[in-house]
Amino acid sequence: MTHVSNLQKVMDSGKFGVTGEIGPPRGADPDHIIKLARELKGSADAYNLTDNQTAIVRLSSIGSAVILMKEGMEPVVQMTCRDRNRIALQSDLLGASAIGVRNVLCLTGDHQIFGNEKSAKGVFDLDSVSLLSTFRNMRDSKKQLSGEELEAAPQIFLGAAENPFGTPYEFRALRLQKKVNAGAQFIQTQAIFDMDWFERWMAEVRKMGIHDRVHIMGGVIPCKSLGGARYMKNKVPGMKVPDSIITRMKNAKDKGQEKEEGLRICVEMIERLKCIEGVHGVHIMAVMWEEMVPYLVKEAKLLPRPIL
Amino acid sequence: MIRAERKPVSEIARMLAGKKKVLVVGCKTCVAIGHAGGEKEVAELVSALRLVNAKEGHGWQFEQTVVERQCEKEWVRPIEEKIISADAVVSLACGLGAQTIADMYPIKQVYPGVNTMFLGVPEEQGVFVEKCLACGECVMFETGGICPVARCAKSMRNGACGGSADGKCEVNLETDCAWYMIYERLKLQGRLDLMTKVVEPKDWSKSHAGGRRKIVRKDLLIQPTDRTGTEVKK
Amino acid sequence: MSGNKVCIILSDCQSCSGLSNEDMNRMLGALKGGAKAAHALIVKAPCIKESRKEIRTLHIEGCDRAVVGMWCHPEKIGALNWLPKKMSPSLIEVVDLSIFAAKSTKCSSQVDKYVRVLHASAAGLAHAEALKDRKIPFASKSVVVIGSNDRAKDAAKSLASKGIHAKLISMEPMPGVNAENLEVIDGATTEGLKGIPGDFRIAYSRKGQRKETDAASILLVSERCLSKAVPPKDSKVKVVPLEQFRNYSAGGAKVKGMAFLDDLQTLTTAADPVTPAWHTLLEAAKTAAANHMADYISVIARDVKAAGLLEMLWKEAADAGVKFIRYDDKSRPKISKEDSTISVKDLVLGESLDIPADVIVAPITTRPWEPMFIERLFLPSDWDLKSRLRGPQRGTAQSPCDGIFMVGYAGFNKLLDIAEPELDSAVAQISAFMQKGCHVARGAVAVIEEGKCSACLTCVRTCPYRAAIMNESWKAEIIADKCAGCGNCVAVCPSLAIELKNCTRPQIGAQVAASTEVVQ
Amino acid sequence: MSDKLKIVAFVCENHAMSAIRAASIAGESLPESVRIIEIPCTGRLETPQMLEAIGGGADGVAVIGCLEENCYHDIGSMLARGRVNRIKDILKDISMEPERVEMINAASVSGAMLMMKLRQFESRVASLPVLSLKGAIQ
Repeated sequence: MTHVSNLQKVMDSGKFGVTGEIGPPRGADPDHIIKLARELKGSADAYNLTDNQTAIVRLSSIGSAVILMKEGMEPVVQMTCRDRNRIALQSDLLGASAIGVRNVLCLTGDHQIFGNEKSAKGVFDLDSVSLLSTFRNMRDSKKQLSGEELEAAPQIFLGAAENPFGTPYEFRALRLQKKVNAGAQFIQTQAIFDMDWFERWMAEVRKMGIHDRVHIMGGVIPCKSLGGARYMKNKVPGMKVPDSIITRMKNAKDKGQEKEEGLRICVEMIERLKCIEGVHGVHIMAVMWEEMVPYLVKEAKLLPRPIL
Repeated sequence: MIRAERKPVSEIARMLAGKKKVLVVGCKTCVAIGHAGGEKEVAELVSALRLVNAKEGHGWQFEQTVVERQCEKEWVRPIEEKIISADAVVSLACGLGAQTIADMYPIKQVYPGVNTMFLGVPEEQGVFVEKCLACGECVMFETGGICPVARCAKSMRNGACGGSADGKCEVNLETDCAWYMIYERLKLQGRLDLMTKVVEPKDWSKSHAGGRRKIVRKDLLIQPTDRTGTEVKK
Repeated sequence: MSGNKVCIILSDCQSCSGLSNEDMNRMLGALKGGAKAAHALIVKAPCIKESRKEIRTLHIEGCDRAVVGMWCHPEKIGALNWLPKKMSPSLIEVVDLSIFAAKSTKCSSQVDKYVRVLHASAAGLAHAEALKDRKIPFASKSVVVIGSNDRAKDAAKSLASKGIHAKLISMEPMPGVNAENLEVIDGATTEGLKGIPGDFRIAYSRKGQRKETDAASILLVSERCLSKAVPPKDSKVKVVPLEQFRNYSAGGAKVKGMAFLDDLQTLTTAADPVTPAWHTLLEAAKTAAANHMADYISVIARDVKAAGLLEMLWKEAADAGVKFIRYDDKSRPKISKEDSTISVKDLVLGESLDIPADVIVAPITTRPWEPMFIERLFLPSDWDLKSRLRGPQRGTAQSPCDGIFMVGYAGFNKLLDIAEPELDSAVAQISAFMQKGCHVARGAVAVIEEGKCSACLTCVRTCPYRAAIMNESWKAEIIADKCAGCGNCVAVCPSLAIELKNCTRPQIGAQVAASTEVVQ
Repeated sequence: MSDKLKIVAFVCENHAMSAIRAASIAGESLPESVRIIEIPCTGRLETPQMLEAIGGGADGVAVIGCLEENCYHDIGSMLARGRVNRIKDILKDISMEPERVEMINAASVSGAMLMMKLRQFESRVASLPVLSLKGAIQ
C-alpha cells in the first residue's frame, strides 16, 4: 500500500499520530486561516478542516485546504453528506485529490436544523458508510459509484468519525467494523471525556480485531470554561461528559484557573490515550482555541513531529 | 391514511378577500377520519369564517357541503351547480380533492383549506405520526419492519448517525431513533447480520425525485391496443 | 316542526320571586311579546305548589310542551306528575330561576335575564325531539340482592320489610333466614345478567341446574371488601381505629401494652394486609412512646418497608422506645384471650414472642375491589368498574346503569366509616327506585344516522360507557341501554353522524341564539 | 338594554349545575351578565356552537364543567378544555381576544369559588374592548 499522505506514513510507521482542527471562518477572508496555520505549523501531522460544522455556513473545506497547503501543511478535508449528492461528492473528491489533498474524512453531517439555514433540504443521498465505500472504490478499482470507469483514480488516505459513546453500546463497535469494511483507514473519535467508557469500547474493538485494521485516533477537546464543559455535556448530541470533569472545572472556576485546568485535563487525556493498546494517535479539536494546540502537543511530549 | 391539518382561519380569510358566494366542501374519507376536513370541520370553519365576516363585513355568503370522496370525479359531479354558482370554493379535502375540483372546473378559484401533511397512523386519539414517505421502493423487510426512510430524519440506509443518543433522534428528542429501534428489533429477530451489511444508497428515482409518478394497470385499461400507457421519457 | 308549540308557565308568587308587582307585569309583558315560539300562560296564584289544580284544569290548549319557571328549587315540588297526562316528562323543561336571584339579592334588574332564560329554554324545547314512550314501566316487581354475607342478609331483610319482594342469592347456605316476601336462593352462583333496568333477568346455577329469575333492580353486597374489624367477642382487648388515635386517651387507666398493627384483618382472615398509611402509623407509635401511654409499645407489621422518608420515622420511633416485630404469612399474629397479649413469631429473631397488648391500634380499611366477582356476574355493560367508582364523591352506591347498586366496592382503600353507611343509602335508593315503578329512559340518548358513519372509530374510543361499538358491517352502532346520554360521541364524530336525542344541535343553537338575541 | 355585557355559560348538568345550585342556596347569585345554557355534559359542546355564541353578540363564553379528574362522564371536561383551547387559537388567529372564551372546572361543593371565578371572568371580559360586530351572524 503506497503511503499517500504524511499522516499515513507517521501512523503506518507505528509513531503516535497527532492531528489538529481548524474551523474555517464564516467569511471569505483567508487571513484567519493563514494566521492560525502559522501558529500551528509543526505541532501536528495534519489539520482537519471542518465542512460547514453543525450545518453553519463557513468557508469550504477544500478552499481552506488550498490555503493550508500554501503554508506547507497537510490538510484533512472533511466531507459531509448533508450538503451534496453523490455526483458533487465524487467530483469534489477528484478535485481535492487533483490539488494535492491526501487525507479525506467521510461524515454523515449534522442535520440542518442545528445550523443557521434551518429551512435547507438536507440531501443525505449517501451517508458516511456508503461515502467511504464509494471513495474506496474510486481509489482502488478506479470506478465511479454507478460502476463507470474513471480516467484517473484519486489518491487518498480515507478516514471516518466514530462516536464510541452512543448507545446501544455493542452496536457502536459493530458500526465501527462496518466503516472499516467500507474502507476507513483511520478513525477520529468524538471528543473523549469519559475515559473509562472509551477504554471499555477499545477493549470491545480489540476483541473484534479491528484495532490493527485501522488507525484509531482519540479525539480530545480542551475546555475553556465551566460553561463550555456544561454546554458540551447537555447541548452537543452524543457527547458523554462525566460529572468528575464538571466538578474539577467548578473547583478551578472558584480559583479562577479555568483555562489552566482545562488544558491540564486535556493533557492527562492525551497521556492516557498514548498508553491504550490500539490507539494510534490523538485528534485535538481546540474549538475556537486553536492557538493552544502547540502548547498541548508540547506538554504531551509529542514534539517534534516526525518528518518522513 | 392521508393526514392533513386545517390552515389558520386568517389565511383562508385572506384568500377569500373580495369574494361573495363561498362554497366550503368537505370530504368524508381520509380527512374526515383524520378530523381535518369532515363535515364537523366544515361546520367549524364556516362558523369561524362567519365570525370573521361579522367582524370585518366582507359580505360573504356561505354554502357548506361534503362529498363521499373528493378525489373521484363522479363524487364531485353531484355538487356541480353549487360549484358553478359559487365565486370561490374552499376545499377541506387533501391536495388530491382540491385539485380534482380545480381540474374539473378550471375557471373556478379553488382554495385549499387544509395543509396535506403526511401518510400517518394515529398513535393515540388526536396524535398522528408519519410512518411512510411513499418513496416508491419499500426497504422495510431489511430493517425489521421499520422504515428508515420515513422515520429517520436523514433517511439513512446505514445505521444510526453519530448524534443519536439514548435511543432518541438528535433532531427531536421525543422521536425514537429509527435505527435504534431497527437494531433492537433485528436483535429480537436474530437478524443482526443485516446491520453489518453495507447497504447501497437508495434509488431515489422511484420517489418524487424521479419526476411525477404514474401507475398504469394494463389489466384495467380500456384503450386500443397501440396505446401502451407507459410514460414517454426523452 | 309541527307539534312544537311551547307555553311558559310562570307563577307570580311574590314570596319566592321577590319581584314587585310592577316588575312582574313588565316581565310577563316581555314574555308575551318577545319570543317567537312561546305563548306565555301566567298562573295567578301565590305558588305553583298550591296551584296544581288550576293549571291542570286549564289543560293548556294548543301546546305540546311547557317551560315551568320555578322561583324555589324544583326538587321541592317533587316529580312533575301533576301536569296533564298528555305531557310526558320529556316535554317539560323546569327552569330554576332562583339561581339567578339568590334570596339575599332579590333585585328587579334581573327581569331581563329571567325573560331571556325562559325564552332560550322555550326556543330550545321547540326544537326538541320528544322520545315517544319515555316512561317504561317495570316488568318485574322484585329486587335481587346478591352476596353471601350477613350484610347482604340485612339488606334483603330490610327491603322485604319495606314491602318490596326481595330475593337473596348467596353462595353459602343461609339457614334460618325467612321473613315475609323474602325469597332465599342459597348455594347458588350467578351466571349472567341480561335486560334493562326494571326488566333484568339474572341467570344462576343451583345444585347443577341453570335457572333464571327476574328483577327490577339489583343490589350487589360484597363482604370481601369490608374488614371484620372486631377481634374475638369476649377478649378484653380494646381496639382503637388508627384514624381516631389522635383523640384517644387511656383515661388514667394503667396500660401494660399498646400494639400498633399494620392491618386488623390479619387477626381474623388469611387475606394479606392492605398496606396502611405508614406515615400515620409511625407518627402515632412515636407520640404514644413520647408521652408514655403504655409500658410496652410495639409495631407489628408484615413487610417493614423502611425506605426513603420513612427511614427517618422508623429511626425516631425506635429511639423513642418502640419495639418493631416483623411476621410473615406463615406465622400470623394471634390474640390469646387470657392476658390480652398477641402471640407472634418474630421473623428477625426467629422465636415467637408474647407481646402485651391490651390496646390495639390499627387502620380499619376495606380491601380494594375484586374484579372476579363482577366478571362472574357478567354485568350487562362491561364497564371498567375500577374507574367508575373512583373517589367518594362518586356517590356511595351509584353505578352508571340505573337500577344496579353496589355496596362494598371501592377502587381504593375505603375507610370503614365510609363503607358502613353505603348499605343503608343503597337500600334507600333501591326503595325510591322501586316506588317510581317506571324506568324513565334518560332524556338524552345518542342515535346514529343511517349511512353517515365513515367508520373512523373515534366514538368507540371516546365513549366512557363503551356504548358505541363497531357492528359487522364496519359501521358504528350505539347500544341504547348503555348510553348515559353524555353526548361526548356526538361532539367528536367528524361526519356529524350522531345526534343526541333531547339535546340536538338545533336545540342548543336555538338556546344560544335566544340568549344572545336582543329582546325588545 | 343591549349595551350591557352578555356572557353565555354552557353548564354541564352534573357537578357544575349542582355547584351553581349550592351557591344560590348559600345566597350568592349569578353575575348580572351570565346566561346559562344547560347541557348534559361539557363534552357535548362543539366548536361551532361557541363560535356562533360569540358571532351572535356574546361578549364572552364560559364553559363550566366538572373537575377534570372527577368528571361525572369521565372524559367530558377534558374534551371540553381541548375544544376551548382550539377556539382560543382560532380567536387569536383572527385577531380577536382569546380571553373571551374560558373553561372553568367546578366541584359540586365549590359553589362560592365558582361564583368568584365567574365574577373574575366577567370583569376580565368587561375590560376587553367592546366587540364591534357589524352584522349578526346569519
